[in-house]
Parts: sequence; structure tokens; C-alpha cells
Amino acid sequence: MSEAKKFNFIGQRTIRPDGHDKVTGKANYAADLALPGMIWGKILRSPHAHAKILKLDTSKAEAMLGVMSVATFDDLPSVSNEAIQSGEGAIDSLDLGRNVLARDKVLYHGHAIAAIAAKTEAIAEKALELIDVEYEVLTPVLDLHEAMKADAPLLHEDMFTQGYPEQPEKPSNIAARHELKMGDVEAGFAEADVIVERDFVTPTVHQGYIEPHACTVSYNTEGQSMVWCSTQGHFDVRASTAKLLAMPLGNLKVIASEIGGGFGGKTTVYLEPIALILSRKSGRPVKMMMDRDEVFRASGPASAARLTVKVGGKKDGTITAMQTSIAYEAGAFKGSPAMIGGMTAFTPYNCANVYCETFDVVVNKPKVAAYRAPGAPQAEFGAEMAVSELAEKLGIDPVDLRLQNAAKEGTQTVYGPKLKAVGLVECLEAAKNSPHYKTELKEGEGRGIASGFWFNIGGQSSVTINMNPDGTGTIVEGSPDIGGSRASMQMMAAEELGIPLNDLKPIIGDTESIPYNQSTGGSRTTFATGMAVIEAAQDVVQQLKERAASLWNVTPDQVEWRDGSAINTAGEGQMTCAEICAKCEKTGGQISGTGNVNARGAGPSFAVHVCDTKVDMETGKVDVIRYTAIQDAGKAIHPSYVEGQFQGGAAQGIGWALNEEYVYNDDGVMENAGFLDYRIPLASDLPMIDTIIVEVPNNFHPYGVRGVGESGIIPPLAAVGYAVGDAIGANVSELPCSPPRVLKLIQEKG
Amino acid sequence: MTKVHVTTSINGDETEFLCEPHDTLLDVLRNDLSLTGTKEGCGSGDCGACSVTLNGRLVCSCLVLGVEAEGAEVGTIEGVGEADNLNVIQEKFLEHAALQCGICTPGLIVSTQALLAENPSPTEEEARYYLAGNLCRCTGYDKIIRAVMDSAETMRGEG
Amino acid sequence: MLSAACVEVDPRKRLDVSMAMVFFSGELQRFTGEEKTSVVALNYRELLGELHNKYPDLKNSEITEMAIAIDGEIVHEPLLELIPEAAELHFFHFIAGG
Amino acid sequence: MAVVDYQAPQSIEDAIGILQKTDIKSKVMAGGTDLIIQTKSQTADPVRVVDLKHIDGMMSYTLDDGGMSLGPAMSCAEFTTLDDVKAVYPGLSESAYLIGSTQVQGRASIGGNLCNASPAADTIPALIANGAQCVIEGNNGERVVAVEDFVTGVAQNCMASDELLKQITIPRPAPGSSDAYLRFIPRTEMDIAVAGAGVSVTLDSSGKCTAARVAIGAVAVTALLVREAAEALIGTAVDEQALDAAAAAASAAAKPITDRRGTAEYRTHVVGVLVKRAAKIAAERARGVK
Repeated sequence: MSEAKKFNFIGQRTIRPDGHDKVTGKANYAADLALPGMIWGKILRSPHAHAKILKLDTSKAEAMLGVMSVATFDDLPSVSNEAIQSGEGAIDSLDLGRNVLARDKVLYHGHAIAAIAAKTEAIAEKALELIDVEYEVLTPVLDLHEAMKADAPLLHEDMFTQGYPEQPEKPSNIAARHELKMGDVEAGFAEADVIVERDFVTPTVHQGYIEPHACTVSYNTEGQSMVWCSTQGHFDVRASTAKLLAMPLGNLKVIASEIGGGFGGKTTVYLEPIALILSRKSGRPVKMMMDRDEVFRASGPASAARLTVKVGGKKDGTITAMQTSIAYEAGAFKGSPAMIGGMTAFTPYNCANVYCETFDVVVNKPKVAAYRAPGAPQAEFGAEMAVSELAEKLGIDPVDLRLQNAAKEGTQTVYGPKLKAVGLVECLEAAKNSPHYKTELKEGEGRGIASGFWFNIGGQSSVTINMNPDGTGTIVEGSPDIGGSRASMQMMAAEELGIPLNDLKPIIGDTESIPYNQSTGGSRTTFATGMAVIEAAQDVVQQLKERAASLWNVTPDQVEWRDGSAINTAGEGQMTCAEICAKCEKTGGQISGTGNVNARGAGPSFAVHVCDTKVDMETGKVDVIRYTAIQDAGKAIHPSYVEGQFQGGAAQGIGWALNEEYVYNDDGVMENAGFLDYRIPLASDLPMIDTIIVEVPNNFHPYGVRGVGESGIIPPLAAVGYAVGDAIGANVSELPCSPPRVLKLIQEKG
Repeated sequence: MTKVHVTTSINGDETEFLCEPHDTLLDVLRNDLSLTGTKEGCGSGDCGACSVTLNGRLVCSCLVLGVEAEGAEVGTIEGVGEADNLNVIQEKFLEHAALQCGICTPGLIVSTQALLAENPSPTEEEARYYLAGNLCRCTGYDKIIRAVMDSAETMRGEG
Repeated sequence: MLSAACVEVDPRKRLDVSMAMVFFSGELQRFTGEEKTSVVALNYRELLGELHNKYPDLKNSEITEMAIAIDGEIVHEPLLELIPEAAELHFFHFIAGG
Repeated sequence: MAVVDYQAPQSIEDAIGILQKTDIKSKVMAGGTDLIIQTKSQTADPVRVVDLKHIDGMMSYTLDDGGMSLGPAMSCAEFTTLDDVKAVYPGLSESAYLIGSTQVQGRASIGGNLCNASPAADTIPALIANGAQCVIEGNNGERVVAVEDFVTGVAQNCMASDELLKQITIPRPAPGSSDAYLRFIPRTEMDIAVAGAGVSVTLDSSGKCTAARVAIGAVAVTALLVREAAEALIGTAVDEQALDAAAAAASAAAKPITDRRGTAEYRTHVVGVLVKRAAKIAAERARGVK
């Protein structure tokens, strides 16, 4: 893209096209659909964290008045081991099936065992008590280090660690071990004047979306089955659900309702396959809703982690070696993003010698799911804390140390490729020159700064733009819109077509109205779906030019498209989009443009955050008093929603750093499964979150877009963690910085 | 169990319904009266997504029994603004992009309306503490508070 | 439009194509025994053919499931990909998002 | 418990009549913010809810030279707007303001908070600090119980199943008196108290403390009236040493548990900090009020 392109709509703060319904309560979320004859499904969940299922008898429950159908694992057709390719990488479908409904063993407290559909929720709830289950209770494995021991009780007798040079012969709770290395870390450490080595611990946390999982489904044999659910990817819900129920994709229509937050946690299936079984066996539509307690106990949190980080640097500020050993909890089934932690931990740094060893470890807790840059926050927390400590020990300003070693274009990453053009240096400079960083701290205040890297992905998006006879158009796209992306899609289409924004209506098509679209996640929507919208809009413009050419009897290349009109360059004549559309039946029929992409060249988005805290030294309570989030957006399509991603990521990261954690008892039962004691940040906990949008264009997108949805959650863990340590004069190594932990650090410091 | 007949007023409309004694006002609004604008986020009064007004007082409808609505005045999101045009608070929430997923928005708009009726010129801190019972996980609250302060200013300007 | 890779390639031109440098991650090194190698290949399918000939165990690896970075540009579905002159190639695992 | 019947008696006599029925267990409801959560499960035993909000006097208050007489079912949202009460019992008003969110305060009542008898209830230490009395009505008439004796254990109070709390009466503080309530929570709102402290002090014209009541919450099965802490203040000018002594006495009296909200060790330390801070505020208010 040559010099900065002049845009008509891009970069404006438009009113989102879907806003009216959301501020009037008319927008329909998953729990808002009721169908005639609908009945209610409820799930029987395991009271044990680790137990064999000896007997499961649902006959008494089925006989209860008002009960219409029952579902257990046996109702799933023979689930094959073949991987399902879904948006979140390969998921072993046997594991997915056993997480949706337990078979032989329950692997976490709250694991679904059976489900009942009945005339009312109350009847369904009572019927669950009539299901007769016999367990052989086993010792739960809850701690990461315990789980990794050779003699630890095993969750899966058939799990052997992948990734060791030779195949181990004993099964283990370590599902996989990965190694990433570059250069020679030992040589690097030998060169270093100062070495920082520290162990870090981060807790299990939840995405905290305010809308619990829910769906309303109706099964019928003639291939007209329908699922209405809250999801980040209805095409992947169709893929996983059809796989589990052995249905052809064409027989299952999935409609994405408005989604009340997902953050990665709604990229898998929990209720949909069960509801369809209950619907099939009862012949009735079935609604299922998780209550908040179930969301915490049985939907995927983000991995708790234990990591050791070692960084070495010379007096001149060169970081000579960076090393980490990372273990992530996967929960009941393998598949934590441990390796992604290894890939991202040190990527903000141009360091020649890097070594990362990562372990994916199963424990008797719910299977983890993605949570905004999955795997990166935990690993980069350790790295950023260690780099800040190194800066302090070298007597170098923490921003300057990061600037001096900043990853740039051409920097070799530990996971392989060299980076293309990125904006970390620009973000660090923006932080250094920010009013926040230039303000002196007062007595008792602490400051932390941290960087964050996330890859961002492209992937498959399909869009059609259908033009109406009056020149207005409908943009049918397939990316569930959580953060306001429909506003960006509308702006990109209007930018290409040159017609007013409100003439274009973006909607999320169901799985029967457009080809496969990958889930909304990986910060891909504005980048990849945006690219497909632009392609579809250009397709429409081309057809409009051809129609105008046919009316003027000239060739299409003699027609130019400017500001929503065709211009006849081979003579007289100008025709607006509306005029051309009005004559479509005369020029060959209606116009519809398509854009099908497997978008490549997703540009990483770097973030740098600055946080000031004050600590009540007598109680250990932390207050965040100032916060600045800086991030590279490549090109901000809708600045308000770009800022919204920075601020939302920062708030979740601050929660992760301050007060969010799963508290388990020794039997593996979560003790704070509710918003009262799982403490996400409140309006009164946070200051205004100032934002700075950096724009280093990503030339693989027509307008230079980089996804911004995820990087923002990474820096706060270390920005807040280091600021707390700075305020109390002690080293923080364990999150969250809850008052009891901080007070202990203060007391130990003496 | 035999259902209870309740006569009440919802957004100024005379309304009758039958409900079980254990049904909450939230269950009644959503399942019996199809007023699904009021959302359930937790069912225990900890998230505010189900905020409504009961006789002018801001409450969580998940912590009110449906039968308690007898003879009461209930105000829900569906009663905010007119059918064809939004009120100032709704306009400002859109203008400031004070919502992303929007599940918390109905509760926040009802709560903001109650706040500004009680305190037409709140400070930022007063607004943040009054709205502390409305959880939002997407926005980090910054733009919500800016929309609330702007609404207050605009309404005072008109007032 | 047809992808360029389907265009018929004149075998005589093959000789003057410079070598591409392929780097193996720690995980793949278990099957190749080497950190890197140079290969003559015009496109992804030829690249895989050459690598499988050179390293028989490679068939036990997940190389065909992995994404590929060509001179730093990450390609998740490389089947029809062309290999440019003196390219630097890295294989690595498909990255998910949240 | 699952609600199978709802009654809204218009008088105390009717209410007591319903409470005496033995077909189904009855539970009294004021705001209902605790009760409705406890009755969510449909599989627990059935319960009849007896809603007191339609009974005269339950939702109103009187304040005069003799003190305050408070209807137990008045919502905290309404109670905290009563400026005349706030002037006389600032600490009690603070404690009512701290219960839950704005929405919860729109329903929750001081009487409900007291009868629910959570060890961490916010209003109970403030009520104890102010020497509140509980007027209980039952089949055989009225009886009065000091608030510190009203709560008898975790979620237990001294009333029989057919008795109800009719009134909460609080004596008018002696001249030169004031109170304060503080609690510790990890966030700034919404949490259940990890520790709580209600303190009232009476200072003479020279600023010497002539009387004091110190109550601590969330650090034992019930809120505790800590005599030793009060004695540490009485006779002093409520200076640093006195405040430290009161804090130490409070920590010594605490018998906390470890749970998802805090460790015993942490609660013991923090309750002392809160007593010190609350006593200081109460003293400043008392000095100002003369």
C-alpha cells in the first residue's frame, strides 16, 4: 500500500449498525429464543473430581411424570478417534465426546454424566435426583507438580507423553513436552554480567463472560435439525456437533445468536450435542442453559501455570540469554496452550540465545479452553517480570532496556520464522513519551511496564454482498460479532462501494446461507473477514461497472468507479449505484458479490502497558491508580472499538493480576464458583484506562489492518505485578496479588 | 403446585400473569411475558444484568419473587425511551461505544437511568460506585462511565 | 483464476533454481537428525517429496499438519504454495486463537 | 428449600398465625436477597415464605430524643438516604450502605441482615456498637433482646419458629458520642466482609473517652462485643497507644476461620487494623459533634 491512503469512512467513530437492538433489549441472545412445544434440559454433574462410573441407571428418572427424554454417553454414536479440524486446532473427537458426556470415568467435579429433558426446569432438576449412579471414588490430582510425578494417580491409563526423543513406556499425566531452542543459552548466560532467575505461579482463571452458555435446538430426521446458540463460531459448532452425532453437515443448521461475551471460551461445544439427543428422543425442541455455577465448574478456564524464567544481560544493556521451563494445567483432557507459551514468552525480544521447555499436564479440573491469546499471558508474565527485574539490577530504565533489545522486522523468533514489519519499537517509544510515564511517582506508589506479543491469525472467511433494487445492500458474513465488528465490516464495504454507510446492513449468516467461516477468535475478524468483505465489495463494483458499460455501450474498462457512481470515461454519463441497481433486470439480473479468502499474512500486534498502583501497607490491598494501554493496530478501522479491545483486554489482565483465581478444596471442588467470590474487576475498582493507538501498517491487508483483540490481555499481568512489587519493595512472583499474599510479602520484607 | 395470579404494572402497562411461588420476577419477565431484554448472568444478585426498577427502586429481578410484583410498578429496559426514538442514555451509550457484546447493556441503561434520576450530576467516583453492581467483562468500564457522565451533562443541559 | 503452481514447469529450467534453506524445529529434528538442510523445490509438494526422500522417518512426524513460514510469511494451508528463490523455510504448529 | 407457598400478611398477628402452621416450614422474608438465593434448589424441602413488607411499621422509622425505632424490613437503599439518622448513627448508616450493590440495597434490609445472621453480616457489628435492642413478637407477647445476644450461631438467631422481629430500637447516643463502621474486602464493592469493625465512643468536653463499644464481625461464628477493646479506649484521649491497644485486644478476641475469602491469620491481623481506624473515625466524629 503506497503512501497513507485517504479514506472516506475508515478511521471514523461511526454508530454501530446493530446498536439499536442492544440498547433497547431487543437483541436476541442464546437464552432469549423460545419455540412452541419447547421443553427444558438439565445436566447431572459429577459430585467427585476423579471416580470410575460403576453403574448409571436412568430408568427411575425416565419414569417420572413430566420427563420426556434422557441422554448419556451411550447415545453418542461410536465416536471415532479421528481429529476434528476446528477453528481451535485439531481436537481429538473422543476427548470432546467424553468431555460433553463422561464415559467410564468422571475427571472433574461438575463433569456431565447424563441429562434430562422435561416439561419444566423444576421437573428436570428433580428428575436428576432419580438417576442412580454408582462411583468408585479415586484420589484426585489437583496440583501441577503432583500430577507430573512418576507415581501420581493417572487420569488416563492410555496417555503417554508426546515429544520425548524416545517413546516412554509408562503412561503419565504429562500429555506433551515441547522444546524450542535458538543459539546457545549456556554461552549467553556465561557472557552475562547480571542473571535473574525466578519461579512464577499463575492461577486458573475464567474468561468471565456475563452470558452463560445456552442453546435452543430442534432435531428432526429430514435433515432439518436446527441449533440456535451463543458461540464464537457456529460453523465449528456444526462441525463438532455433527461429528459427535454422526450427521452430515448439510443436515444441521446452526444459527449464531447475539453472543454475550466469549473471549475464547465459546469456541467449543458443551450443551449443543446433548440438547440434540434430548430433542431427538423426545421429538420436542429443547432449551438448555448453564447457570453461573455450572459455567465455572464445567466450562473451560485458562490454564494455571508454573514457570521458571532465567534472563541474562550485560552492563551495556544487551540481553544475552533467555530461558524458561513452563508447565500448564490442561484440565481433564490434554491440550493446554503450553507450547504457545513457549513460542510467545520471549518474542518481544531480539535475543540470540533462547531455550523454552514446555509441559502440557492433565489434572482433575475442567478441560481448559482458549482465553484471549491462549497460553501467552502466563508465559509472558514471567518473562516481563524477569526483564523488569534485570533492568532494575542493571540500573537501566525498563523501557530503554526493552527498546535496546526490541524485536523488529527480521528478528528471528524461537518458533521459526523471522518477523515481518511490526510496531513494538513504536509502542515502546509511545510509552516512553506518554504523559503517564513522564509523571513522577509519589511516595508509596509503584509502577510497572510490560510488553505483549500475539501472532494473530488469518484463516477462512466467506462473505456475500447482495445488492437490492434500490441500491442498498446486505453484507452476509460469518463471524459472530462480539466487540462491534459489524461496524467495521460496514465501513470497509462502504469504503469500496462509495455508498452511504446506512445503505449497507451487515448481518451474521447462519451455516446454510454462506460457506464455512472459521470462528471469531485469534483476533482474525477485522483482518480476515474484513479482507473477504473488501473482496466481495470489489466484486460488486466490478459488476456495477459492467452493467453501466452495457447501458452506455462501452467496454467495462472504459468505466471508472468514484464515490459510489460509475463514470463513463469514453463519453458522457454518470450513474449512481442506485440507478444501476434499479435497471438490473434489464442488464442481466440481480447483483451479488462474493469474497472467499483463506487470509494470509496476519500481522502480529504488539502491546505495551504502563500501570501505577498504591498499596495499603496495613492490609495489602492494591489499588490501580493509573493505567495506559498502548498497542499497534496497523490501521484502526473503528477507533472506538479498537480502544475498547485495548481497555477490555487490560481490565481482564488486571483482574488476572489482582483478584481472580479458582479456589479448590482438597477434594477438587471449586469453592468460589460464582461472581460473588470469583472477583472480576468492578466499575469502582478501575481508573479510566487511557489508550494510545499505534499504526504500523500490515501490508498483507488492503488497509493495513492488524487484529487487536488479544494482545491487550498479556501486559497487565506483569505491569500490575511489577507495580505492586515496586510499591512495597519486594519481588512479586505469584498471582493474583490478593491482599493476603501482598500483606505476607510486606511482613516478610520486615 | 397451583399457580398464583398476579396483577401488576410493567412499564406503565397493566399486566396479569400466573406464576409458581418459586418463580423469580426475572423468570416471569423472560419466560412468561417474553420480555427478554432483561438478562440473566448469575441468578444470585452479583452481576446486575437483570436490573429493573420495582416501585422506582433499582433492584435485581433475580432476587425478587414474581408474586411480589402484585400491585407494584415494574420498570424494564423495554420501557426505556420511546418505540421509535432512543433516550439520551441509549444514544450516548452508542455514541461512546460504551458496549461491545451488549449483554450487560440493558441492565446498565436501567441502572444509569435510576442513578441520574437520583443524582443528576454524579462525580466519576459516584457513578462508578453506584454502578459497581453491573458487571461488564468486555469494556473495562471506561467508555461506559464516559457515556454516563455525558448523559448526565446532556440531560442537565436540557433540564 | 488458476493458482500459478498448476502452470506446467519446463524441467530444463529446474537446474538453475537456487537452493531453499529448510530449518527444522526441535521436534522435527528428532526425525531428521539435522537442524537445517538445503533443498531444490519449486513448490510445497516438491519440497515435501524431497524431504521425505532425504529423511525416511519424517513420515512418522506431523510435518504435513504443520504450518510453514516462507521468508517469515506464515502460511497455514501451504498445499499450492510456491517456493521463491533462496527461500528460508520453517515448519511449526498451527497457532490457535481465543 | 423450594418456595411452594407465598403469604403477605397485613398484620403481625396474621403473620404469627401463619408461622404457627405446621404443614410446611415457614421462612420470614423482608428484602429476600439472602432467602431467595437459599431457596433456589428445587430438590430441597418445601418452604412457605411469609413476606412482612406489607405490615405497618415494618418499613418505617421514628427518630427522637429517646433514639430510633426502625422497621426491620426497610430497604438499606431507603435507610441510607435518611439524613437525620445518618447524623446520629453515621456508622450504622455506613454499614447499611456497604451491603452488596445498589441493586441489592434496593431490597436488602437491616432486619433481614440481622436475622440471616451471617458471621460476616455488615450491620450487626454496627448495631452492637450502638447498643441496639431487638423487639420480638410471638404468640405469648413481646420480648426484648440485646442485639449481641440475638444472633446465637452461624445463620441462627434466638427466635422461635413462630416469632418475628417487630422492631429494632437504638438508644439515642449520649452527648459527645459518635460511631463508625469499616469492613475489609479485596475489591471496592460487592464482596462479603473478610473482617468488619463497628465502634462507638463517647468523649467528654476535654476529649477523654468516657464510654466505648467495640464490635467485630466475620472473625467468629457471630459478631463479638469486645469489652477489652472498649476498655483500652475508655479513660484515654483515643490516641495512638490507645488505638493500638484496642486493635490488639480485638485481634486477641477474634476466632476466625480460613476460607475462600481469607485466612484466619489474615483476618486476625486486619480486624485489628479496622478497629483502630474505625475508633479513630468515631472519635473524630465525636469531637466534631459537640
